[in-house]
Amino acid sequence: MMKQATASQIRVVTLKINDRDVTAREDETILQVARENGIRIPSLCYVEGLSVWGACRLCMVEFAGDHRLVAACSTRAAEGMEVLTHTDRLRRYRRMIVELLFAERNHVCAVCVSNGRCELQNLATECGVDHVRVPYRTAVYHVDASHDWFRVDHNRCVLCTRCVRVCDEIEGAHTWDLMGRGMNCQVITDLHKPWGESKSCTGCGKCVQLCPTGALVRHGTSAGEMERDADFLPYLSRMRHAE
Amino acid sequence: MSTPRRRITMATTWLDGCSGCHMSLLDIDERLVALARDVDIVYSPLVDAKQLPDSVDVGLIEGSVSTEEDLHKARLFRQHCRFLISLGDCAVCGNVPGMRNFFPLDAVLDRAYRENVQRNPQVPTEGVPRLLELVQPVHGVVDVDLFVPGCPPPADAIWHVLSELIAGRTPDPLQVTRFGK
Amino acid sequence: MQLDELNELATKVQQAQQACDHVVRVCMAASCQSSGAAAVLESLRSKTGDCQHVCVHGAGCMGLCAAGPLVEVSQRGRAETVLYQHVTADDADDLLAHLGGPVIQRLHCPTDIPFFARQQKIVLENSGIIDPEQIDHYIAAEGYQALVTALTEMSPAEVLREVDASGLRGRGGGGYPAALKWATVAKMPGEQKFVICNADEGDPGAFMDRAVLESDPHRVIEGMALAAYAVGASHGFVYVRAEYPLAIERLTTAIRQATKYGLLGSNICDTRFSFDIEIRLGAGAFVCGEETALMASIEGGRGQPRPRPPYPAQSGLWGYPTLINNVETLANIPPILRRGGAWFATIGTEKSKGTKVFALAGRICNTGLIEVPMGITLRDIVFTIGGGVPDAARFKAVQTGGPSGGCLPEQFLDLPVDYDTLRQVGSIMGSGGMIVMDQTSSMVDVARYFMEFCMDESCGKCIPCRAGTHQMHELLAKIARGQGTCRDLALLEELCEVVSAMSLCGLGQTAPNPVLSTLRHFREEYLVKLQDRDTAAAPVDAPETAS
Amino acid sequence: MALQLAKPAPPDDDKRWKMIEVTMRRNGYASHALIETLHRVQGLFGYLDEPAMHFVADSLGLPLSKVYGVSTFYHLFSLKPQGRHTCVICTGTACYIKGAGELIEGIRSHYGIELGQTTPDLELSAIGARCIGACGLAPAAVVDGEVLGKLTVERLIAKIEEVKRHAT
Repeated sequence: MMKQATASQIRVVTLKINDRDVTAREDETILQVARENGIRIPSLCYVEGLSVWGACRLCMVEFAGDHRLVAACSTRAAEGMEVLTHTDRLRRYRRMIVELLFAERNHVCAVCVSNGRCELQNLATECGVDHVRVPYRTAVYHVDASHDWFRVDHNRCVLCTRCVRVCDEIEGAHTWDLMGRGMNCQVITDLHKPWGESKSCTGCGKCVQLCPTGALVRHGTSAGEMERDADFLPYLSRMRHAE
Repeated sequence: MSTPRRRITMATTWLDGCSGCHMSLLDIDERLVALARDVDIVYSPLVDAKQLPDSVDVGLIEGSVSTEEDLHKARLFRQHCRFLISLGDCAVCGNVPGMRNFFPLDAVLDRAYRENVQRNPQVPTEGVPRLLELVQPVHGVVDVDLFVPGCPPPADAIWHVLSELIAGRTPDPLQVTRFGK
Repeated sequence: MQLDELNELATKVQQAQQACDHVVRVCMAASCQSSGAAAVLESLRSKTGDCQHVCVHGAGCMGLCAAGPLVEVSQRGRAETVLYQHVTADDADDLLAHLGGPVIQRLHCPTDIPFFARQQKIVLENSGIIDPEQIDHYIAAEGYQALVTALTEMSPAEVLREVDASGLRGRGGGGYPAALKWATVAKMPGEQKFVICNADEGDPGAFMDRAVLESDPHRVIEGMALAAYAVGASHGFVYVRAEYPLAIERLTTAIRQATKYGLLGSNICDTRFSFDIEIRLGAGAFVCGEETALMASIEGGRGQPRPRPPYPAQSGLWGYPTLINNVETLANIPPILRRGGAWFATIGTEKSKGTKVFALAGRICNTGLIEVPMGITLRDIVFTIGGGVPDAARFKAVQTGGPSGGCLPEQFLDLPVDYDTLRQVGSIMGSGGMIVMDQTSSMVDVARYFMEFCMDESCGKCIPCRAGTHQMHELLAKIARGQGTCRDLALLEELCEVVSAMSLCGLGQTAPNPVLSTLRHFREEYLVKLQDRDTAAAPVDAPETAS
Repeated sequence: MALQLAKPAPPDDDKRWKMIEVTMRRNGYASHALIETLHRVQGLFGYLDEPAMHFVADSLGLPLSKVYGVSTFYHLFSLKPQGRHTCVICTGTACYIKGAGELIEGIRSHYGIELGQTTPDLELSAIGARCIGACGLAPAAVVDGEVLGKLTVERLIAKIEEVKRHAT
């Protein structure tokens, strides 16, 4: 989460998003301002209450003047900014990014516990992905069901690192992290050991509640049955970061 | 209906799929009657005609391309259909049949025909088409003009797509269906 | 140490050096070492022993790696020197016997050839001449003059003004004006600031920074100290590849010597300025050349970039304002301060000042390290200095900028080498690797090679780079095998656009460049490999159903 | 109030752990000393095994997953024991243009290993390097620390066989 200035220093700025005049505190990001004003910008790794990761690149927006692209999650609002959120170019790029995600691992919706409640699935619809043009990469990842209550299916992971961040920043356990690099990246628990053997995991389940896809789920859920509830996050985040 | 229409010819086929998409097509229920007013189904597992005519207006393909026969059929449909539709997730993205891609073909065949068979285990070579090394969505082997995802696409979605086409408009299937729906 | 002490020491060392009748320098840079330079030096040393007339010492890179091991011999009172090539330990007797006598023809390497004559040395002015392991040698060559003068006679703002006047732009690839970066850090409030020297030279085919660190490490230390003084930093890091053990060793020695002389440490020259330098080793990750990834690595984490802004100048290492410059940029600083920014600005072109060090390699006669003024043509570099393509083969392309750059065909050889011109034709200056290719190289395969590199080095954080480089590599491999289609090519071009526009950091943003430049200049090579090049399908329209 | 964690004991009484502790102590057991420490472990033991990562994590007060994440991010760190002999093949651009691919193919056909792999008898590890900076000598390789330039497959194999013979 971006550091917030103290109340006395905060200035208010006006900017345009899609030709609409909006006001914002200057310590707010474009994505936050857009959300406050009901302007939807697609995003995947961003979660209000966790640090900005800036990796999914779906929230990229365009400046009207110089056509420069910036990530809305990590760029602050500034006076006189003119932001466009859905230019033809951005639509095309976002569509390709979602396609790349679908091709990267095994995202077969029909047999997924998150079918119907999946953020990746929704992004496909939102970004106009009705098929995937790039070839599917057919790498096999394992499913770790060793935990008493939860299961991780790496085949469905999009590496958004929400689990890593919530575990580190809110729960304070830092059980999760990323290993490897490039296409070999994977989320891990402890020294890449079965989740059920983890001594650092408190079993709080925050990671499961925040997972956007069917990668982190509760045991006993079948296709389409996995429901999540991340309402706890704004409150806990506020408590964590209170002075 | 203000102007009389030329009757549209339509062909359907299923490749590697569960036929659920065809069942969903039949599930448009009484709208089948309306469909029959504008459309001639000239070739389909649902009708008697077993010869794909030279020129068909709309082709619907269900299922993924998993065998040599699937590949042949997909190419045939592309050749003879002016407008080709991938119907359902198997055709659009490989879906469940495509999940065998995560294993080598030999391992898949062994699993199906040797490991789980008690008597005279052998991989069949006659009377069945040979499996391709990799299962592909239809657009992996031929150009496709419209994609209708869903497992299966809901009857309403199929009706939407067909009625829009009949009306001469290009439908937007993502308004009515999505992957896995 | 004060200025007069420094001058005194310099004079003393110069006199001692002049006491020798003959000085024999053996190139001890990595390339000559791998051809056996250490044995040559050892043999010469053992044969001269305590002899007062002959000084034998190791020196840094002499440039013409193709002819190594190189040995240079000079005689007191004579300006010209004699260079010997392909020297072996067995040649030591012969070499010593001929000191002051006739040149040994069988070993002679003429230095009036364009390879040497066309170069202009600023960064490499001491390279191959001084012993990099002796601080006295550097001081005798006017080393640390700039630092001591600046600390005792100039304000930080005045130092900054000289750098501004020089027009120096970052040599790491981007070409961002150095003074602008410095000024931003200088303006940031706060006591704690850092200076980082980026020595994580990762381009395959580039070894300029290594040569500078191995040949003249004090120059980099002096540059860092001057930068620290200008921006108000008190702590510095050199982030260097662990693959460069010799550079690390020499830099460690240099830091120890400078600290001993009071040129690093607390209250340097009895001023309030304190500055120390730590070395941090990379561990094999190209992406750590990216500023924010490099800082993450210094902080002990995975070298993954983060979004900018905030820029390192505002919020860098551990959140403090941080100046990051690469080796060659910092190596330019001492001469700029010593001779003035205006002097530096007379060299090069209007927008690209000074010189650039290039590593010449590939299908070229004179492989090695060169330093040329900006604005020189590619043809001069490849054919005049580089000696052209060997084995009567035909020149096909020159690749600059490594995996972030592009391949330029013959028609662009007469363009001047500067940041902006190279960018206009689809390549970049980059850090200075220059690889020449002849007709035996397939450009599709070259593009595939660089894409494989980017794929392997992608940190995996952002999706466009992680998955995009993989998909582009698969498509390039497919086309190279002759199995690609027109559709594959179109998809490849679309991916290039998305990955360069949407990636988080420079690695991803520039990864498509080798593909784009080869598509632009060698498109035919892609087209002939396509399966369906003659039968590209016509687009299909929606059926006319309404009457 | 910072909770003081107990100082962890080394995995065994190998003297090299003392040297690793020296590295950590010199850096004040700061979390940013992780990479320096892993370099030290890799240098002394040749690879990073689980007890080592555990020890480093506990000593520096770092989460296990972070140590594993860093260990697997950087190519110079290895989690498996290396062979008695190493052959580093340069895959930089100059070497690639001049035939590094043939050297790799030669290693593959002769020893049955790819770059990054070790023979089952732990005799030889083949490693790829992104430019060892000997571009003037392309194609180049480093066998047990010795740089060899202008190589052919035959010369490379001969050299490897030579160092293997000398060791026994």
